[in-house]
Amino acid sequence: MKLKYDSYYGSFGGRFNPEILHGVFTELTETFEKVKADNNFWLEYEKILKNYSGRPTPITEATNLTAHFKGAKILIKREDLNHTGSHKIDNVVGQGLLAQRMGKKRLIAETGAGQHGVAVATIAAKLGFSCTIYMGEIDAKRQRPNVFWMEKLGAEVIEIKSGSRTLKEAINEAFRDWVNNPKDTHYLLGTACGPHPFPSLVAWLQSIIGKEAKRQMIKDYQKLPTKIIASVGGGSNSLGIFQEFIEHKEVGLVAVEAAGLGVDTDNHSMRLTANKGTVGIAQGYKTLFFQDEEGQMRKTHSIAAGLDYIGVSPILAYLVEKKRIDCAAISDKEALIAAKLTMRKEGIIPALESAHALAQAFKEAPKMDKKDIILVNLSGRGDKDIFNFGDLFFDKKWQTFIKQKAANQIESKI
Amino acid sequence: MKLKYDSYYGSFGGRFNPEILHGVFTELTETFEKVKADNNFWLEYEKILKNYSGRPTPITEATNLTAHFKGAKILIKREDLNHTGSHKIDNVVGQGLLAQRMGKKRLIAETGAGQHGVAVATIAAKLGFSCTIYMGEIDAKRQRPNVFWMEKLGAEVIEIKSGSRTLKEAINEAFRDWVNNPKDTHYLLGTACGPHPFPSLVAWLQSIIGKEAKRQMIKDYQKLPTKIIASVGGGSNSLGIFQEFIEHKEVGLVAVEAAGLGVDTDNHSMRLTANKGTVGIAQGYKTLFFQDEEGQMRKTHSIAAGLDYIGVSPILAYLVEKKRIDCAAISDKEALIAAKLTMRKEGIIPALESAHALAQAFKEAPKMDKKDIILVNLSGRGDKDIFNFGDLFFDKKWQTFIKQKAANQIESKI
Amino acid sequence: MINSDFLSSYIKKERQAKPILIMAHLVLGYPDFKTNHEQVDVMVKAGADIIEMQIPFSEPIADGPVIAKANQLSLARGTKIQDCLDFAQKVTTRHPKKAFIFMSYVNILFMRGIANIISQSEKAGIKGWIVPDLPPEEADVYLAECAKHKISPIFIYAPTHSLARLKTLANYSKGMIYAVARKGITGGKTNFNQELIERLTIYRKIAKKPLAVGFGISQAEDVDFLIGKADIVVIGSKLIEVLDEGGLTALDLFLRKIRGNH
Amino acid sequence: MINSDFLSSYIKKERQAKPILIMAHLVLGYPDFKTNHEQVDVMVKAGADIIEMQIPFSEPIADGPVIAKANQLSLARGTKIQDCLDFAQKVTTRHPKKAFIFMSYVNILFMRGIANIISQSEKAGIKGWIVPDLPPEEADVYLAECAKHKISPIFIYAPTHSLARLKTLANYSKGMIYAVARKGITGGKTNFNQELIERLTIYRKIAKKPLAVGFGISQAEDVDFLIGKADIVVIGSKLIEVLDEGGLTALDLFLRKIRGNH
Ligand SMILES: Cc1ncc(COP(=O)(O)O)c(C=O)c1O
Ligand SMILES: Cc1ncc(COP(=O)(O)O)c(C=O)c1O
Repeated sequence: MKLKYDSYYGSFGGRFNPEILHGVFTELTETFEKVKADNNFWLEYEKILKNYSGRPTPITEATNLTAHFKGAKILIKREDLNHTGSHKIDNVVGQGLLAQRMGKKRLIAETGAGQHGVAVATIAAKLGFSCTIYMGEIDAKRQRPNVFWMEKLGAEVIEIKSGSRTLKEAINEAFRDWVNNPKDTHYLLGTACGPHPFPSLVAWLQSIIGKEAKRQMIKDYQKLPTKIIASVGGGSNSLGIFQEFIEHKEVGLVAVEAAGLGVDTDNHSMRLTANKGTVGIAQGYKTLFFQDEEGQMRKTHSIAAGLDYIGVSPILAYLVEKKRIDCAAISDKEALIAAKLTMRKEGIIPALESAHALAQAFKEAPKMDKKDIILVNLSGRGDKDIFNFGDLFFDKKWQTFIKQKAANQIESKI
Repeated sequence: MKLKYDSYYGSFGGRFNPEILHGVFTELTETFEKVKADNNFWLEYEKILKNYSGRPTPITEATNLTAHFKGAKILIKREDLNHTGSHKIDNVVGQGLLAQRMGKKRLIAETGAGQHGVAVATIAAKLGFSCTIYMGEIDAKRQRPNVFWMEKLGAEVIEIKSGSRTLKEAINEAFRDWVNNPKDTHYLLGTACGPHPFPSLVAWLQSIIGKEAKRQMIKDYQKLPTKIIASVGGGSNSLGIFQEFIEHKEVGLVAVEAAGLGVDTDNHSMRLTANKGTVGIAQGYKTLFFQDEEGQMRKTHSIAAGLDYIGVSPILAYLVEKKRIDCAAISDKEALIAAKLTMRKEGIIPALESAHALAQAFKEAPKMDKKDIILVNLSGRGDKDIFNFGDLFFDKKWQTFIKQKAANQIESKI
Repeated sequence: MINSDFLSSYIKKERQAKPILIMAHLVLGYPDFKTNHEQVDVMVKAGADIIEMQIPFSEPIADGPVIAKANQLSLARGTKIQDCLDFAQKVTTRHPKKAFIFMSYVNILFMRGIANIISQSEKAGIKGWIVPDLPPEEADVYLAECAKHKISPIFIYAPTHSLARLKTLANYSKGMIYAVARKGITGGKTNFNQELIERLTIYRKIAKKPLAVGFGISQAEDVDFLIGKADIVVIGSKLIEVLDEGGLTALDLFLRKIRGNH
Repeated sequence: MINSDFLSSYIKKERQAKPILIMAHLVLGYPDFKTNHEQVDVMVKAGADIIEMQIPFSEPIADGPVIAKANQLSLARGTKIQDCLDFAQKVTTRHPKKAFIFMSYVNILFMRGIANIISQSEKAGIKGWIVPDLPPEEADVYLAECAKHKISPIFIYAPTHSLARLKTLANYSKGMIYAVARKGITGGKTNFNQELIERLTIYRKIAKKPLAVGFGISQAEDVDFLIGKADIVVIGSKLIEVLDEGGLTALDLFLRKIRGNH
């Protein structure tokens, strides 16, 4: 079972674009085909990630968590150590190079929580692109620190004040921008979703995670992991680590979705889990969506901004259908508890997204043998979540600090 | 000129402790001598840093900054990519292992800005120590996010409400704790200062930075840098990168202090710069201090919390005296401008400490030849400085965000 | 084939009497179905020739802010697909001389079942369908069902298209070709200029079908400009704005002003 | 050597009449020199035998909060080293029967010049010096200057010391040995218990010098406890607290209460 990086994966994927996007997608697909066949592209890609982002990221043995759960050995792939703090950097570096090959001068992107926006602004600065980030007004309000950094990195952040004023409005606006500037602009989509070739392109770029992990496992542990667990927003970090192991049937692959307030509530972001998502076509591609019986998208919820999404990578939908990947769901509360435990036991502050994968590992480890190995993909660091952690742990001192900051806003001395 | 990791470096260093500390320092010195002679210790140290912190950190070629300044090629050693975001992790991992060898069960530390406290709390969690961090009440107020993380990492943070309620009170309190618990506790000092063996110990541990850098320079550039530039708080990151090159006379070494509001004002943190610091003995060691003619310490200032210190590593004082290291001073304003430029040109958010080294590089690069290479030690990432950046850039949207956060503190849902 | 295409014949016939036809757009269930009835009545009386009825969708990626918001509000009021089909049945019966077409996004068809919704559309008197996010490459079933049920599948021309793409779309489109006047998405400002004239000339040559021009038409002058260059003008966002601001009376006035000129 | 040691002889002589001597501590310039004069007068009249005068330093790492704060406030008022020497000159002249010693941190001596400050101390009538952050290993010049100027260098015993260390310090210390009753730093609560008794017994054996016990003495009972086990009690933080709270009258009362019992 080898992925072909095609437009369809089984019945999932495709390209359902307004005609106006036909040209840009044709150009993008052709360039993708070209660089995929060009080994030099991959070498340049690896080199930048090495020298700029510190790849390969290490695998840390979570000795204390392993001892705590008394089961499988827990290993952690440390995507949090990447430049900008998550696996997102791979995709933006890769598409940045692609855009250079296409002779583009400008990168645009949508962003929800702001992580992808910061990554795009970063790579735009490094590779010399001008940069516009679209962000719903509500998201921009919630994620002011990220907006602040995007601007300081030189990006223009446009806040969308129409419609839902969240991610989907930002996507529409970004597409609108793209079709108005097809010559000089590349739209840098943030995950393995959307119309072909984005799912293939992003999955291919992120496959560097699994390639590294396989090499590291063989070198340091002389075997492959029993299970690999990763959280699923759009699917880029999970596919990133899974792909290299798909052919190795003996390796279990677990994709973890956000169960939000609970699997039995309506406030979640489950799509892969049986009976939660149904096949639909929206935002340009066919996959499992969290929608009603008439095809209207429903409101998702997760404590982790990056998991709070209506669709999912068609590649994941396919691999789950084929039963090559299992899926699981973790609630907000379980994720928070897992995050706390990981901080205390391993000194690692996980992103709330990644905490979902950890929580699933903590459920599975005690049931497994001590000879088994669970490899968790820790997709990002949790510093970015301080406002969430602070609010959610109901930390009194933190709240007082914020109040005082507000009271004493000082003027620039300079 | 090879460093001996001795108690004295020329006339600097020594150990001027209250008698009550005699025992703990004797034990620490003996253990340091032992592990220094034991190659396995260094191998274990390197292995943890590799698997836990992602060392070696890469060297990034700052192509855009190089083009901008039209002089020497500017390279950046990326200590910001370390776990917890700075070079501080090396020292805490190393001393953590040392404490294990001594059979200690508990780590204590002082912290000013909180970076060192977070690093110690992190390694305490990972290596299974209990942990107490002393912090002046004023510092704790200013650096609430770091206090928050220390606590979540499982450390007890004790806020000192007496005296100046800043770093020096915290140091006193930590020493007091240590002498009350000499058997089970190790005091993990954060920089290459203090009574012997701390300067030697910390410099030795941090020498890993320069060892890597030398290997990387030879492998990727087939030569050593013309100059290496690093910022100086206590001296650990600068000595960390300098040491390996001390014997290579052709490599210029520049230590950058904080000129604060300006070299001609009283609001700075200069000690190495001629006529700014004078030889004195305080806090247990002999070095250059920012003091008055009677030996009373003066008030230091820097926009960068980590550079705002009255003393400096005796090893640096010695090497500056011997003219092996040059020193320079960068003002708050110059550092901020350098930080901004580095974000825009390279997509890297430097810590304000590291921005001082960058600013110096930007002064020197245009005067140098295109064949020359400047290697800047980027000691840490700047995310931690968002409150400073936000205030100092006088960002209106950021300030509104903080006000709203204060207004809408929400209660925990869980 | 040509004989089975009601929409082509209808347009050809109407065009003999009028220099340009008007296709008026509304979002079903917005502001509510009662108003929709009156809206259609006004449109028909004021001289609209084709009524384009949009079945609302939660992710209207090809629509601008005005229509997107109408979609959102209609859904918030609980609009269902069946309501839209029932509504179509009523208005096509009430206005048998006019042509009605549906517009919606592919997921609405897909979730209902393409065969189901196309056959239901035919029964409801609908003559054509526009599905902006269904390119012909993905449209096998849709095209087959349209053919079976005498529904004209209408495809869209964009300013960014290559000649090859224009030809491909012409092959699949029935009844008319819907040309987007400007880059970008519905509801903004269009430049009615020389470049547009040249584009429309090329479209005509390639399409060999009635040409509808939409997106950004907001005043009588725009319509004037298009006479002789297109067969149909499509008015979308502007009609919703007019209705939102001035109600049915304003809508009537606006359409009459446009129609009255011709 | 023994003959040149004024402090030893003085203590030996005074101890013949008293079961234990009192060493009273003050921080020079705190609250101000005028009060310091009256403070010393009160101490002397109330029966203190040795006055320990601390020259303030900005980094008093061996002091607890009370004394540290007094250091800070004294410096904030502008206290200079010369003021302290001048003050010493006056009080030693005024109270020729008592012994006065200086206490400060090494940087004060170092920056003034060790030879300079030791000789000036001698001229000002000072008999001993305590420098808590100057261990004998770093003290060559200091020891030589003390010897030259008949100043007793006083070293400190800590509960954590090995026997070897106790011996080393005994070799260097003149006039007395200053024993820290509890771990930690000045000004907290000490347990006057069996462990302390054992420790003091060992100290006596090794030191073969008058033994002063300090840190944490806050009431007459503490002093009682030490009779027969030490030669001198040192009262530091407590005296500052008493002065801060009740002024010179309270200081007088407090000292008399302690002295009066014996
Ligand atoms: C840290 C982190 N992990 C996971 C995700 C989920 O996205 P994906 O499934 O594409 O990896 C995000 C998305 O923002 C993220 O920031
Ligand atoms: C990022 C960073 N750089 C530099 C310093 C200065 O310390 P040192 O001179 O010991 O490297 C600090 C201290 O906190 C720091 O956090």
